[in-house]
Amino acid sequence: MTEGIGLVGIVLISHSSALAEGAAELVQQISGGATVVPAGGTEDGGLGTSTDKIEAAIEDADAGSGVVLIPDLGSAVLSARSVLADLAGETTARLVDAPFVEGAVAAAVAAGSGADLDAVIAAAEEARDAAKF
Amino acid sequence: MTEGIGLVGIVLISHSSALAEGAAELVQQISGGATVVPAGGTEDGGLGTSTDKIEAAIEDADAGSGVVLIPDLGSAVLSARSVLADLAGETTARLVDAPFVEGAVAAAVAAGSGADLDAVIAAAEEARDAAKF
Amino acid sequence: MDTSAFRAWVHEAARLIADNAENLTRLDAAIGDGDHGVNLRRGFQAADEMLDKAEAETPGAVLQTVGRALISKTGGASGPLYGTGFRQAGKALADVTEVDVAKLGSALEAAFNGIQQLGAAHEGDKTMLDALGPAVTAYQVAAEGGADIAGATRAAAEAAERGLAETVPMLARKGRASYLGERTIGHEDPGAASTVLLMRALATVTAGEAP
Amino acid sequence: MDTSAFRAWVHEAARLIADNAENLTRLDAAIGDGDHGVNLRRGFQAADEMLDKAEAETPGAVLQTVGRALISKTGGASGPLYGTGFRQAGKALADVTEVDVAKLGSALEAAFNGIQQLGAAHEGDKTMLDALGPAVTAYQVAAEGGADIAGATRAAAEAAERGLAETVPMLARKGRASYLGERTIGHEDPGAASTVLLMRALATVTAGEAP
Ligand SMILES: Nc1ncnc2c1ncn2[C@@H]1O[C@H](COP(=O)(O)OP(=O)(O)O)[C@@H](O)[C@H]1O
Ligand SMILES: Nc1ncnc2c1ncn2[C@@H]1O[C@H](COP(=O)(O)OP(=O)(O)O)[C@@H](O)[C@H]1O
Ligand SMILES: [Mg+2]
Ligand SMILES: [Mg+2]
Ligand SMILES: [Mg+2]
Ligand SMILES: [Mg+2]
Repeated sequence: MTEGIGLVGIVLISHSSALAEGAAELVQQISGGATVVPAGGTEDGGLGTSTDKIEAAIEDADAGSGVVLIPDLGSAVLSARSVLADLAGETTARLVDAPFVEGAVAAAVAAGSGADLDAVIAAAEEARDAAKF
Repeated sequence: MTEGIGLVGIVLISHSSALAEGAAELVQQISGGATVVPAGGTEDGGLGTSTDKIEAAIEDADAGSGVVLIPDLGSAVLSARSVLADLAGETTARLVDAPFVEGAVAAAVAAGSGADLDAVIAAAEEARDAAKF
Repeated sequence: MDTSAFRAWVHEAARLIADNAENLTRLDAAIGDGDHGVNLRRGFQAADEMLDKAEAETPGAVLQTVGRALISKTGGASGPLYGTGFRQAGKALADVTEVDVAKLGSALEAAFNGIQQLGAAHEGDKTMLDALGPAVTAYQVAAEGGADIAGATRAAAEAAERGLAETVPMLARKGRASYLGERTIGHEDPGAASTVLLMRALATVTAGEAP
Repeated sequence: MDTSAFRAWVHEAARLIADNAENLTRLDAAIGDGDHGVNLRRGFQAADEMLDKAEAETPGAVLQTVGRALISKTGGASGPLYGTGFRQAGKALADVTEVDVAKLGSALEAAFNGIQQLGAAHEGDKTMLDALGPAVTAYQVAAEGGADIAGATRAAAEAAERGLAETVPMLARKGRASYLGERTIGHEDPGAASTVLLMRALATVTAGEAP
């Protein structure tokens, strides 16, 4: 990974691979080089989450400054927590309670500006309160 | 349209067709028959919004009880407003300021339970404040 | 219960879940997203296959292998939940090679606590815990009353079944069903229904009746 | 300005935007999502083609056709914004067939108001309005001072250019650039830059210099 070195990485955990990939594509446009990795769908491409995909995405997104995980629905939270429990101690990944698309946009912009993990998490969380119009 | 008759319809307006389609697929699972139509990407499939797609999606989603439009980013709001300005009077479609995925889920569940337009809008708006964990 | 008995439990559970997958999915279609049977069949099939290949020479290792398989292969919320349950149960068994009635009770309790902690649900929220909670309690009451493993697991399976029935009037407060609010009243919880199958498989195997 | 002069304006604008698309995109890459040139080139090309096919027998009809094309074909925020501007300008011209200096001024003002209303931005927010606002003001000052259309549009183009320069130290408060906050300081706003091109095209055409 040459891009995104030193920047916080972002993993988008969704029940749908299209949803995760579309969001990552959109967000990558404005992420200023921060890595955004989709982890969507089950292993066979169905609707659901895959802890293997999540684990691999965390590894891909990790550029040495931590990783934020943004889940779409509640059950993605459970999958993410299982992964984090497994990696305990060996990862700086943190699960964030933020709106999926809006949180991803805010986190990516913050990460791209070189913000640290706590600041990226705060940006994602604050997206909840931002008005669209 | 045999499904969704009498139910509020939902249009998901995104800059990415994958994002809109993935979200629609996810939400359709729990929409109890309410119609959820994606309107994502430009006409040539790039990142951006298309007022033609939005207009067509509103028509598809309209089962006689109104339509809610959920935009992903601010500029989707501008496209949606242009469409609504054109349809003025001839549509019951309403633009909602809600988180894209979470608002869509909440709106779909409400619509599927037979809620009216105002109640579906309120459900989408309240999704902003729901905790994921 | 020795290692092969635990393997037999998993095998019987996989069989029961495959046989009842349609019913689980039907229950989930009413109050969730209609995939619970598909999810669990996939998860338990993977667990069963992984066990065939794995060393897993203690009961604890068997349960931990099953837990890992369920977590990584199930695809729905039930995967991490049951998976964590099996893993915590496996941990509770440590290196024991022959599990007695008390030890199995502590493993079931560890499973309940693991699921409770991960999912943050409480009994009454219309989840698998509403079948598992009564099952664990009934098991312990039976064990304290002198029942053997067969008797205690039979009591657990029966209590799970009653717990399932009690989910019908409940309003779902956790998981995807919670989105539907009032509309969940009047239906069995799919996860409680699959917990009944797991407990029934355990009772069958400990009664020496597994095919 | 008659109908064919308005058609010439659109054609010249499309040409200028195509020629400068890379620069617009480069500006947008710095503080947005790097598509403004691509968006506007697509939009104005569609507008130019639609005009070739359309009846559009009055200046107002020309502008309304352009507005519709920009709204439906541009793909970015600038599409609905410029599109609404052109449509409102077209409406302001009503059925007039020969647009004089005062009428063109009221059309420019209607464009500004339409964009302002749709996007809810204010001057100083680092948007196209920061070029268009000064342009409209300069046009009106010149017109009131007795300038003809050529003179007033030249004044407008020059003011747009100064407005663009003034966006450099501004912090973006609207559109996608607003996500970047402080990082937008020190860059020209892409929409203000494209407004300069539109005003320059108008001045060129009214000066009788269009190719
Ligand atoms: N937070 C939770 N705690 C305990 N059990 C839960 C929780 N969330 C969901 N469940 C259980 O999981 C079941 C649904 O599983 P499944 O359909 O496989 O997952 P999903 O909801 O992701 O589609 C529910 O019926 C319920 O029993
Ligand atoms: N709300 C708004 N009001 C006025 N102008 C705006 C607004 N939002 C964006 N703009 C203008 O649009 C330009 C960006 O256009 P473009 O890149 O085509 O759209 P997008 O931001 O959707 O990619 C900005 O440089 C700015 O001048
Ligand atoms: Mg389900
Ligand atoms: Mg599911
Ligand atoms: Mg742009
Ligand atoms: Mg764009």
